[in-house]
Amino acid sequence: MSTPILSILNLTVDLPKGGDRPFAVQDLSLTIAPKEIVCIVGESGSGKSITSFTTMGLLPKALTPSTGEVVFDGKDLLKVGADEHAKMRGSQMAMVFQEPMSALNPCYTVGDQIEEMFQEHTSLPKAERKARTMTLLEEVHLPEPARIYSSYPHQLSGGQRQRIVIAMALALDPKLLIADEPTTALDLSTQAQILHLFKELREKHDAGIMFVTHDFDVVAEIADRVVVMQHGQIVEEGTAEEVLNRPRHPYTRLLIDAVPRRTRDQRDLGDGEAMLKVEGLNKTYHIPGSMFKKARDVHACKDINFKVRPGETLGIVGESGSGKSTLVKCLIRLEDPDDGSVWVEGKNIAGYSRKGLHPYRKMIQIVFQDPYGSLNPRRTIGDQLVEGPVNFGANRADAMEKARELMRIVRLDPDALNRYPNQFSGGQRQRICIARALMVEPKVLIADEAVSALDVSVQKEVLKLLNEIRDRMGLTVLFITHDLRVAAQVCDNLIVMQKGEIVERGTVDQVFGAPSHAYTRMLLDAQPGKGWEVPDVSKLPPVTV
Amino acid sequence: MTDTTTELEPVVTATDQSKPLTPRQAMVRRALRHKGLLFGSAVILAIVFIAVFAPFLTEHDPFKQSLLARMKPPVFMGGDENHVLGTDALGRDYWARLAYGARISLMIGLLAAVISGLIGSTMGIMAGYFGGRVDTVVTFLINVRLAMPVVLVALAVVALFGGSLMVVVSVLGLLLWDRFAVVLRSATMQVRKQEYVAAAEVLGASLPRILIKDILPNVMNHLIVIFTLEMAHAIILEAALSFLGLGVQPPTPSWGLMISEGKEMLLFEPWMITIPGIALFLLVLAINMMGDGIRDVTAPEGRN
Amino acid sequence: MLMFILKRLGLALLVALTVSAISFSLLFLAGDPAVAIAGENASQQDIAAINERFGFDRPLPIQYLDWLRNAVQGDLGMSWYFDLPVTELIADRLSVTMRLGLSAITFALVLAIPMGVAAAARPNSLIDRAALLISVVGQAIPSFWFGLILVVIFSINLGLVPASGNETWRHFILPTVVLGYYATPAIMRLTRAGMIEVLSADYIRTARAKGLGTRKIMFKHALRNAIIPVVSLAAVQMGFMLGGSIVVESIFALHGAGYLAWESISRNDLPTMQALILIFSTFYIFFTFLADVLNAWLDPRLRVS
Amino acid sequence: MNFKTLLASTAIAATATTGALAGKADDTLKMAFQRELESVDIYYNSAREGILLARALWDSLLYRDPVSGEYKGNLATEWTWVDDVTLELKLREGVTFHNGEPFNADDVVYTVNYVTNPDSNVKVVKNVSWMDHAEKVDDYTVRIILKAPFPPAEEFLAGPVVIYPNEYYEEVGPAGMALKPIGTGPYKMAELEPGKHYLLELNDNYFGGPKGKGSIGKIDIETIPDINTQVAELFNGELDYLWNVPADQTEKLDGLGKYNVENAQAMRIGYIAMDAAGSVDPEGPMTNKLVRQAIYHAIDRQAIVDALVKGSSIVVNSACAPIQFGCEQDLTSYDYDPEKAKALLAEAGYPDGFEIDFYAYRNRPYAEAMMGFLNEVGITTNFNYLKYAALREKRTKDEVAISFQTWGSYSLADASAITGEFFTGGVLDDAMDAEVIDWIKEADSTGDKEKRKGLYSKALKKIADEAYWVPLWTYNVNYVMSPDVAYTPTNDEIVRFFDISWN
Repeated sequence: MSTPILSILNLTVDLPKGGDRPFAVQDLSLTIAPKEIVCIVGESGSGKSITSFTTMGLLPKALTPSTGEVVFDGKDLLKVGADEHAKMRGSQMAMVFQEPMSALNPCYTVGDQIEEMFQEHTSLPKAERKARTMTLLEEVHLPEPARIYSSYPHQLSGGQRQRIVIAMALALDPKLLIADEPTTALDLSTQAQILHLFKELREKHDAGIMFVTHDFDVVAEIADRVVVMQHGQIVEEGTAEEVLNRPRHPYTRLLIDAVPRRTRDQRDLGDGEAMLKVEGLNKTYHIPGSMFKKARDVHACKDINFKVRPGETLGIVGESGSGKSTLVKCLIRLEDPDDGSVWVEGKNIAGYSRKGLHPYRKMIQIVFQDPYGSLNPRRTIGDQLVEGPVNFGANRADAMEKARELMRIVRLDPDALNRYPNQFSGGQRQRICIARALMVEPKVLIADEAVSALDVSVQKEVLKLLNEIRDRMGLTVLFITHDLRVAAQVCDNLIVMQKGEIVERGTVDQVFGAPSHAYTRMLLDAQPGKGWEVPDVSKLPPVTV
Repeated sequence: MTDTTTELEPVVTATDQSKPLTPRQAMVRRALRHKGLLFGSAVILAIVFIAVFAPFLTEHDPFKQSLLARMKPPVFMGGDENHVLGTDALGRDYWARLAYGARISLMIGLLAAVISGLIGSTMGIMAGYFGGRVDTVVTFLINVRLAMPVVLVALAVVALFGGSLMVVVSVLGLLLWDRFAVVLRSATMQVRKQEYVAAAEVLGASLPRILIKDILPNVMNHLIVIFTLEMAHAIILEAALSFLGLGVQPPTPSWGLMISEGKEMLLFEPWMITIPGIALFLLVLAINMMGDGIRDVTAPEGRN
Repeated sequence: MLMFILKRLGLALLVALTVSAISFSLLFLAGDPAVAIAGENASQQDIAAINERFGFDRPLPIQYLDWLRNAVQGDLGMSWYFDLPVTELIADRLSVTMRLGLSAITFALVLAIPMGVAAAARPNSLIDRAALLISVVGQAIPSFWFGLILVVIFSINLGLVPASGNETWRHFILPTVVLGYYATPAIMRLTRAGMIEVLSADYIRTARAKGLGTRKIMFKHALRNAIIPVVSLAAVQMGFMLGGSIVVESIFALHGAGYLAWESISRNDLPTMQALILIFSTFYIFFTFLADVLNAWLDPRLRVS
Repeated sequence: MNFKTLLASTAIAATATTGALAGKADDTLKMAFQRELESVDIYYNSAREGILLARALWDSLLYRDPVSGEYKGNLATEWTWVDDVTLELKLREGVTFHNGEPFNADDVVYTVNYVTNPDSNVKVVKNVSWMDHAEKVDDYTVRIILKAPFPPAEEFLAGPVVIYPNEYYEEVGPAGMALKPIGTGPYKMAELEPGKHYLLELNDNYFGGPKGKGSIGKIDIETIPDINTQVAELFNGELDYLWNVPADQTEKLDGLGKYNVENAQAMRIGYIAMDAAGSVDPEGPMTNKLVRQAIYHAIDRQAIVDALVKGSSIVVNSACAPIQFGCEQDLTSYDYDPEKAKALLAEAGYPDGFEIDFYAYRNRPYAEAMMGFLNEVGITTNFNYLKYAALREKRTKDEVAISFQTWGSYSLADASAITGEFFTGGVLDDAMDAEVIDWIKEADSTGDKEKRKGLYSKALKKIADEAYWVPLWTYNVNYVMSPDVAYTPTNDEIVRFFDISWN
């Protein structure tokens, strides 16, 4: 290994007083060599981003590095002045962020924003700056560089914007490239392309790359070395091969164990009558124009047909814009479908007026994606749990008793019913949401990306809970997700949606094993870390710490 | 699987002290640390106290004139103890008028804000919740209202119907609803998008129930903040109307009217305009500071 | 695109029409116009003559439609008080009010934006507190009181500026300060809040990661974005100021449209009142439209793709 | 906060720099109007400001000496009554208008015939409606033909009826006259912005006459609505001459000892109008003579005059201004006696008083003070302060039972100018007393001075006995001038620019 471009030694960053722990990162040491991708892995709050921000000198004011050194190119970055550090940013070290949608200034063309790098750090003439910018656009494989050059960020897709950010980072050929969850906000197919781009960069440039992520599949895809962090400390470090396949630290093992498996045991569901049957459902949105935009129609659901049996989990998979959310909204009648029918227990609930629907509302319940937005912050948990039964005529005291029982089922303390949502973590909130949905004894439970916002370890728990409840109550579950791994693990059957249409359906094995539609194949192909078989941690040798 | 039996997330127990406070507790705690809010509330409390207990705070009748004791200076300008803040142009005790006037000014602010709040928030919440045509109509009405020069229209109406307290309050109430509507419309739109509203709908909650249980509590902080702003706005507008001679009718001791009367002697007896001027300034300042404080304190709870 | 501009204009027209209809019906309920025309010393005989001449006995809707038909042709009628065409009368007064309004909004922007930016750059610093103080005081101080105090201090005691009239730019200093200060708090608060929000945006972090200097980040990247809502607010404030400069104009004896409106109320000069309300609302509509156009220029997201 | 310093910092009395910087140096008298004058054309305005300008810009045929009250020739040199309705006037020769047009009989005939034509729609019809038409006898002799005998004809010819240049007026009409007034007067209009600004210049070719030539070169008039701003400009030396300054400010300005302060009575009087005829409410308390007398007794008019009205004002008991011809002074008066007022109320059946809406349109403090007195005797008043037009409309619609009114009689020194307006059965006649109506109508059309006096006396005595009005006080006008300015005001609220001079 060549001389490291970055070596962090015993770095400690203090948290402001009154937090739940004294340090954001503590006693952290790591090195990154040129042409090396080092992945920093950890769950939210592990301090993985703090490390990258400290290096870039972009820490929020509240956080201050107290001890240690960050040696970059022979200089301790903690000791250089703010101005000097600013000069090094962009020119010698660059960064790519998680959220491409908001990482670019909406008011300037992307060409301007890339050129700004040259303007700031070099004295190149204008023509040369533009030429270099065009080269960069080509390097990150953007089509029609000339058009892109004069486009504004909002005219580009998320993937294109992320390429712009990467191009910007590469502009001055920095020695260190820091990427903070650069693919997390992207669709699967885009993620694959961006990851590919990073691999390409490793070949073409000399930069060392610090790649922060929470996703072990991504790690498996691109990492040379891996650093695992927990509570601000490094718990394990090693080559990708070692860490992924033979983790030694219990926490690493726990994380890896929580990664959903791509296969599951087939269950026998019998040939029961369909619990939920959707026939010929269509939904078109009319997007009214604004002062400067034309009105248009979006066909969000085209002729959707499927059925689900009692006790079955049907996965609906698709990227953003595939129409899966619209489908869900039509099922729970937050939107009215244009036509088609939705049969539950012999009732076509798509046919009722909003008023007539009331008694049948409880048959289909839902758990949403965002654990923070789906509970009313101003009402106690208990109040929100009894809402459903009370709306359907139950007596409040009985409902409260039932709420206590359901709290136990979702493994929360029933006494917590008088608390407010802000006193719970994300995973706990999702359990509360599940309990809330179950309060009205639905026949069908829709989990709409219900675990997507959760850390992998929490995700695992919630998935387990969902399965338990399904089996215990004989629920029919519609599991909406963009994550193929999760879908593979929890679903019996799958539907793949693209642009409002179902393009593929079948059992998990059929869909994943022998996909018939090109889109499905493309999705499967785009999954990162395909070559990595998640090890069974229970079979690994005991921990030697 | 070595540790799947370990709960990754500890089960919450009701006695757990390390968990965050309830929203209300957190709000109270923030409120107690907010200097502006404390100052504003203290001043308002003081003024309310003066208004309520005016009869006990002065032995003078605010309407009792004495043409022989006109424009006596306040005690700190060399006046006598009998009239602590002096007397006005008709020899009425200034302190008594100020104290009783607090009632009028507070009442104008409160009533005007209540009227405009009812109109504006109903319109705003309806527009924000239903969107579509309701929103189009409400937006149009807001535009019409904003395009109307408010001071002129208020003046014209008061000139027409005379300046009784009721007329002034109604005119202000009917003219100042725009900010309620604008803010509550967008706040409601925000809340409307939240998944808990969708969840309530799916759980069969009726429309009024959703509005009362889910929408209203979550736009309440905006409502309160605008309420204070408009209350201050109404008080200051009434003073401006009085200044132009079209506010509430004398001898009602409104502070705006006292300023307007004191204005006559601005250059010679500046205390006559300064005393009610400062009172009005303090009241409006305090209401605004309280509004700002409430906004800071009730800002959406941090997501950790 | 054209459709939308037309739609937008149609809406503006509808707003103006509604405002004028409302104000017309309000105004014509306000006292007997004939008495107003005749004046304080008129006898009953005079009043009867006037009533007949102007046709005030006709039904209100007909009088309104009459007015509207003429207004569409650019004829806003004759001022009952001055016996001059209203358009002529207003054109003269409006220039004073426009000058006052423009200088006041400039004053407000020049004071509020830098302070808002500085306050946002260092929340809770001395400058932030000073900005807060200026804005809470500005909201609470009645403009008539403030105006009179300024006259006493700067005109009488210090003799620096004239107290009344509109002959030279010096006459506009005090009114500009009073009227401008009225608009300052809202603009400053919005600038500050906008800057704070923008400064925490991802693209500012990107800009910092690019190694840009603080000034470039603040002004090129942050302010450009934060200013967009300020533009809309300034337009609204400008509209309000034109219609709300009554008090200021009466204190400083500026013969502007606001003062004319106020006097017209007391003189029941309905054609003038009616025209002024129409013009003020048109200005409001015009300024908000202008702000939309300006914002489209500032914010490419609002432009045609 | 040091309250006292704050107050002190805004107090100017101590630190004010005395003005009188400009003015005399460039021979320009600067003064202010408080409100916008609608039109300079005297026949198309009804404002006091209009009268001021008219006296400076134009001339009337006669002139009434404000001190002696004697009528003198002005544009006319001699005048004789041919019969009851025909007045023959000899005109002054050699007079020219500001534009050079010579003055002769044609101008007089044109003017009279123009203003008396109903189609001309002059604003104050009463000023001219007594004339029927004028006839030219020769170039310098005219006859004015009256509709009916009109005793105060000379007063009107010396006041509002001014002579316009026929050729010019024919050409430009009222609109042109309003923008560029042309007359024969001692001053001519040099600059004019309607409602805002007037600059008068001395007319070097002025013929003299009883007005005399003015002495100040230019008179610069701005409209400054706020009295505080006017006073501020006086302090700054931007104004030399304030007019209609409120009593309290006048006292304070006088106290500074730096200004020339004058006070003069006005013809305007204040009164309380009451619904004696019951047209608002036939059963209302105001229909009861005892109640009206009680109100009379309840109000301490002298105290209000002393404390608020001040100046040269006096309490009046007659329904007219004392300087007006025929204004009887020897009649029933009612002292301030609240106990008696209460007794009268009790006698009238209101032992506990009653509640009533009290209206006013000017002098809010006076009204408030009167309400204070009424409250003392048990009459609870709800105050309604309205614009003049709104109040007048309410009165004509019979919605006002009691109100505080004033009347300025167009500065006409004749009782007919007030009684003729309010006691001859018109819509503003609250008494509707048939006897009074007859007496006054007869007086208004009688030429015999003594007979008229007797008729007015009878009418005014009955008005006082019945307490149809509560006459209150005469008004006064305060003039505050820079020490360089000399002017002796007269008792008619008219500022004669040509009588002002520099010290």
